[in-house]
Amino acid sequence: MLDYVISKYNFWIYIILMMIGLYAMIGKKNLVKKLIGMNIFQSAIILFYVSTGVKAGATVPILSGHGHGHGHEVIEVAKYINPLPHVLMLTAIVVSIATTGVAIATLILIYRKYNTLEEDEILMIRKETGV
Amino acid sequence: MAEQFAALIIVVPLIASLFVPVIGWWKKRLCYPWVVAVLIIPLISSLSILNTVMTTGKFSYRLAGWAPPWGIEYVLDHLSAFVLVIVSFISLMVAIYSKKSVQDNLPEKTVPFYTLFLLLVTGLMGIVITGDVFNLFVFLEISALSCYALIAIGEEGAPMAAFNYIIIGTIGACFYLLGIGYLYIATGSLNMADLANILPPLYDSKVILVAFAFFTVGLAVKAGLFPMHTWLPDAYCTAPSAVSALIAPLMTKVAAYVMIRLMFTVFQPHFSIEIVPVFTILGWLAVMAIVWGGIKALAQTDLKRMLVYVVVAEVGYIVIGVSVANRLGLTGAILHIMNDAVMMACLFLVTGAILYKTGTREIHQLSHLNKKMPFTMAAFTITALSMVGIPPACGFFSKWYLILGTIEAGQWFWAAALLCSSLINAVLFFRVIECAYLKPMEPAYAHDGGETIHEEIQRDEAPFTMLVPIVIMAAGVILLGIFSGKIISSVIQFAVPASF
Amino acid sequence: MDVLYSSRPLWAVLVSMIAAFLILATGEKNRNIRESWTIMAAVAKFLIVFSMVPVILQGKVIEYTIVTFYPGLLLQFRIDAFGMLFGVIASSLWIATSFYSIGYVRGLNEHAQTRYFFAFAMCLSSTIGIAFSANLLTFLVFYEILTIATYPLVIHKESKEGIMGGRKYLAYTLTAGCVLLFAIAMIYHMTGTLDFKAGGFMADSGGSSAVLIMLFAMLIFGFGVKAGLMPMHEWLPTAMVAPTPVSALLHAVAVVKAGVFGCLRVILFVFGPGLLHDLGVWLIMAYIASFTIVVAGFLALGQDHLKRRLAFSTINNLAMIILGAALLTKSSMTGGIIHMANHAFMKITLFFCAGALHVKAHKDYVSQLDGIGRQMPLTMGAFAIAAIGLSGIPPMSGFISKWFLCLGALEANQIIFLFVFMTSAMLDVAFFFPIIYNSFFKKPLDDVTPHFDEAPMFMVIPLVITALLSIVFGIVPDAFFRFFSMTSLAVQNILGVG
Amino acid sequence: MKVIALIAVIMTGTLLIYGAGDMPDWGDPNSPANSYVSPRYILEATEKTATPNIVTAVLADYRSYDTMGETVVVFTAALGCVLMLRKKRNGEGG
Repeated sequence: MLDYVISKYNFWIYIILMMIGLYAMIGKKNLVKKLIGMNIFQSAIILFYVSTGVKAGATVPILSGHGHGHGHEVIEVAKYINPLPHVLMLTAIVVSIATTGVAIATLILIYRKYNTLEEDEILMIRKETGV
Repeated sequence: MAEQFAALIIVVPLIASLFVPVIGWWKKRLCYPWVVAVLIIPLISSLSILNTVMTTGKFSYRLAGWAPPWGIEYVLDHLSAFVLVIVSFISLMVAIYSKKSVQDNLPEKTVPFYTLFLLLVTGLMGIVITGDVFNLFVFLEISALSCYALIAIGEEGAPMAAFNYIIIGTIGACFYLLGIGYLYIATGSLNMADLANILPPLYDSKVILVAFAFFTVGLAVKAGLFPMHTWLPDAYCTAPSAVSALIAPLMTKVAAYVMIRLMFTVFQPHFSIEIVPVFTILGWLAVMAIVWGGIKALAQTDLKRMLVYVVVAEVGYIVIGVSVANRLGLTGAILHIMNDAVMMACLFLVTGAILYKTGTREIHQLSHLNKKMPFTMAAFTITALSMVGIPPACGFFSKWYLILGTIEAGQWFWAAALLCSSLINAVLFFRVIECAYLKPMEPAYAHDGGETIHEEIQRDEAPFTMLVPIVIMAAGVILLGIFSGKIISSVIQFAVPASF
Repeated sequence: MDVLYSSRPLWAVLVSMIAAFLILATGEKNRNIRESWTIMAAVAKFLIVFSMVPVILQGKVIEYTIVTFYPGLLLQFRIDAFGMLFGVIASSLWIATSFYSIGYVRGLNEHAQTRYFFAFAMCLSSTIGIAFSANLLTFLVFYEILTIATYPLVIHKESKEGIMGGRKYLAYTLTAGCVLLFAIAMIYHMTGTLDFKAGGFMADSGGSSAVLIMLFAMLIFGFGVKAGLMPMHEWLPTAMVAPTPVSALLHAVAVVKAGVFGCLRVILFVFGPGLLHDLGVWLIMAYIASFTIVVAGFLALGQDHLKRRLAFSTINNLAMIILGAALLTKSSMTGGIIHMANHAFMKITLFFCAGALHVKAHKDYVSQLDGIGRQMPLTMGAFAIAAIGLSGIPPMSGFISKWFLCLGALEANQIIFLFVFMTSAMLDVAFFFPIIYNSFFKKPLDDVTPHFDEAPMFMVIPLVITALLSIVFGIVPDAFFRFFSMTSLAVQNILGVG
Repeated sequence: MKVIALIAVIMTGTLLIYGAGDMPDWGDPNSPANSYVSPRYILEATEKTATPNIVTAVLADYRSYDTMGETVVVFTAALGCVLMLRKKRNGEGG
C-alpha cells in the first residue's frame, strides 16, 4: 500500500492542488480569490503534465556536447526526459497567463463599475439598481 | 489545390487580424470592408474543401511537413468540412451585419473589435480543422479568450457575465486539457487518427475512462449543456449584438462538433456506447436542458434573453442526437448543428436589428413592427416557424431525424421532450409574432384619443448591411429545409462514422 | 396499376404558391392586379387538376417525386382516385371562394387584404399538396403548412376574440402536429415505408396489437383535431370569429376536410379495413364518431349565432364521413367519400349565405333573420337548397350520401348506426328548417328592406352556382366532376386489395 | 454555493484518484508517454533541426503550429485588454 502511494506521489500532490483550485473557483465569493483558484488549478495541471515526462535518472533534454563534430554518437533515449510535455506546457502556461490577463481586465471593469469585488455585494448592487 | 486551401482557411484570417490595427490606425472606417473581404476567402476555401472531400474523400494536410504522430496535421473529412462551411458562412454574414451595430455601440473600439472578431473566427475554424487534440486546445483557447473580451464590452452587467464565463470556461478547458493529459499518458500520442488506432486495446484502462469523463464534462461546459450552462444566458445576453449573433450560433455548435469528433472518431462508438454509460446520462441532461431552457425562456419578457434560453434548449437537441448513438440520431444531430446555427444566427441578427432600430428588446413593445420592418419580421417569422418545426423549413427535418433516432433507441421520454420543446417554441415565438403583427390587445395609448391608433405607421426598415444577411439567413432556413435530403445524402451520411 | 410520371401535380401545388408571392409583391396599392392573380391562379389550378381526371379514371396513378431524403423517406406526389376527388373539390371551390372573397372583403372594406389573399393562396397550395401526397411524410409536411397558413386567416380581425381563437387553434393543431410527427416516425421505424397503399400497409409491420392500437389512436387524434372530432372540436366554433369566406373555406373545403381526408387515409390506406377489423378498433372509432354526430347536432340547436350553428353542423357532418369509413363496408365507404364532395358544396353554400347576410344586412344571429327572404331571395333560396340537402332529403346530393351510409350501417349489421344517421337527419331538419321558415314566412323585422336588395353580385353568383351544383349532384351524381366514378374507383382499390 | 463546490471537488477528486490506479509509476521510462512518440524527438531532433535543445526543436518545428497558436493567444489577450480597458479620450482618466 505504502509502495503504491509513494510510487505515484506526483499524482496525489497534483490532485490535492487541483481540488483546492477547483474549490476556490466555485466556492469563493471574492472574485480575485476565484482567479487565484483558477491559477492554482492550472498550475496543478502543468505539474501533472511535467511529472509524466520524467524518467528516473534522466536529465534535461538538451544534448550538450553533441555539437556538430559529435553527431555520430549514439543517443540514449533513457538518458533524456520526455520533451513533449514540456513543449505542451510551455503553451499551456502562456494560455494560462493570457486567461489571467483577460480575467484581470474584466475585474478592473467590474471594479470600476461597482467599486467592489465581492460577488454577493455586486449581486446586491445589481438587484438594487434593478438590472 | 485543396491542401493549400486547408492552410489558407486558418492563415488568412489570422494574418488579416494582424493587419486590422495597421489599417485602423491609417483609416478607421476601412476596418469593416477589410474584415468582410478577408472572410470571403475562408468561405471560398471551405466550399472548395467540401467539394474536394465529396469527390475524393478525406484528406489531411501536414503542417511544417512532419509526419502525423510527431507533427501536427489538419484533417478534412466530411464532418469537419461541413462544419467549416457553416462556420465560415455564418461568420461572413455576421461580419457584413456588424457595420452599423459597431458604429452605433462601439465607435471607440472598432479596431480591437474587428481584430478579435477575426481571431474568434480563426479559433473556431482551427478547432474544426485540426487533427491533433492539443492543437485543438490551443484554438479552443484562442476562440474562448477573444470571446471573453468581446462579451465583456457589452451592456450593463457584461463584465460580470464575462468573468463568470472565464471561470467556468476555464474549468471546461482545463478539464479538456486534463483529458488530453490522461490520454497522452496512456498512449503517448496526441494525434486523433493515431489515438483511434492505439486506444481499442486499452478500453478497460481506468486512465482512459477518466480521460473520457474529463473530455465529456469539459466539452459539456463549453457547449453549455445543462447543468453546466449557468454561464451561458448572461454572457450571450449582455454581449453586443454583433458578438452574440456570432457566438450564439457557433460556439456551442463547435463544442458539440468536438464532442461528436472525440466520442465517435477518437474513441470507437462501441466504447462510448457499451463500456461507459455516458450517453444515458448525457441524454437525460439534454432532456433537462430542453425542459429547463424552455421554461426559463417562457418566463422572459426580453426577446434576446428568451432566445438565449432557447439556445440552452437547442444544445439539448444536439446532445440528444449524439446520445441516442445511432445513425439516424447522429444524422439529426449533425443536421441540427447546421440548421440551428443558421436559425440562431438569423434570430440574433433580427434581435440586433430591432434593438438598433427601436432601442428596445421588450417583447410587448414590439407592436407594429410588421409595418416598420416588414422584411426583418418576415425573416423572423420564417425562422420562428422553423424553430417550431413547421416544414419545409429546416427545423422540421432535423427534428424528424432526431425523433427517428430516439425511437430507434427506444428512448420515449427523449422523444417526448423533443416534441414538448416544439410546443414550447410555438408558445414562445407566436407570443412574439402576435405582439409584432397584431394590434396591441390592451390599447394602452387609446385613451389619449382614438386617432393615434389609425396613425399611418411609416416603414423604417433596418439598414441595408443588416438586412442583407438577415434575408440571406431566412432564405437559408427554407432552402436548407428543401435541400436537406441532398445535404444528407451527399455529406452527412459520410460524416456519420462508418461503424454505425 | 399503371403509373404515369408527370410534373403536373407539382405545378398544381406551386401555382397558388407563386400567386401568393405575386399577391404579396403587388400589395394594397394595385388591388385589381392583386385580385387578378388570385383568380388566375384559381382557374389555372383547377384546369391543371382537372386535366388529370381522365387519366385517373382510367385507373392510372400519377406520380411525381420532389426529393428523396433516405430510402423509403421521400417527398412525393401520387394521385389516386381518392386524392383526386379531394383535389377537385378543393380546386373547384377555390374559384367560387375567390370571387366571393373579393366581394366580401371589398364589401366590408376589410383591413390587411393582402395578407388575407396571401394566406388564402398558401392554404390552397397546401390543401392540394395534402390531396396529392403519396406518403405520410409528404402529408405531414403540407398538413403543417396548412396549419400555419390558416393562422393569419383565423386571427384576421385582430380583435381580442380573434387572437384568443388563434391561440386556441394553434394549441390544438400544433399539439396534434407533434403527436402526428411522433406516430409517423414510429411507423417509419416499424415498416421502413410511409407510402399510402390502398388497403393499408401496417398489417405486415409485425407490431403488437397494443402498439398498433396506440399508433392508430395517435394518428386519429392528430387528424381528428382538424376534423373537429369530439372531444377535440373546441377550436372550431371559436375560430368562427374569422371572416366568412375563411370559415367557408375552413369548414367546407380546406382545413377540416384535410383532417377528415387524413383520417380516411389512415383508416383506409395506412391501417386498412382488414387490420382494423382484426384489431377491433373500428367499432370504437365508429362509436366516437357517432357520439360526435349526435352531440354536435344537439349543440347546434342551441346556437343563435348563425356561423357557430353552421360550425357544429360541420362537426356533425365530418363525423358522418369518418363513421362511414369506420364501418368498413363497401357502401358506407362510398357514402363517406362521396359525402366529402357533397358536404363541401352544400356547406360552402351555407357559409356563403351567412357571409352575404353579414355584408348586406349585417345580421349574424339566427333570431334576426325573420323575413330576410324577401330582401335577399337568391341568398336565402340557396340557403334553403343547401340546408335541405344536408338534411338528406332528395333530390339534393345529401340524399345520395345518406343513402349509402345507411346501407353501409345495414351491411355492417350495426343497426344502432342506422339510428345515428336517422337522428342526425332529424337534428339537421330541426336546426335548419326554422331558419328557412322564419326567413321566408315570418313578418319581416323593422330593419329588413321589404323589396329585392341583394348582396354584391361577386358574392351572390358563386353561392347560387354552388347551390345549383348540389342539386345537380343529387340528380346526376357523376356530373361534371365525375365525383361518383372517382369514389367507386377509390373504394374498389381499397377493397380490391384488402 | 459552497456545498456545490464541495460536491464538485469531491467528485473530481474521486475520479482522479480512481484514474491514478492505472497510471504508470512516477519516473517510469517505459510508460507509453515516454516510449511511443517522444523517443523519436530525442533521437532525430538534433540531426533534423540542428538544435541541441530538444524542447526548442519540438516547440519551434515539430509542433510549430501550437507555438503559433500560443503567440496568437497572447496577441488575443493583449487586444482583449485593449478592447476592454481603453477609455474615451475625454473620459474620467485611466
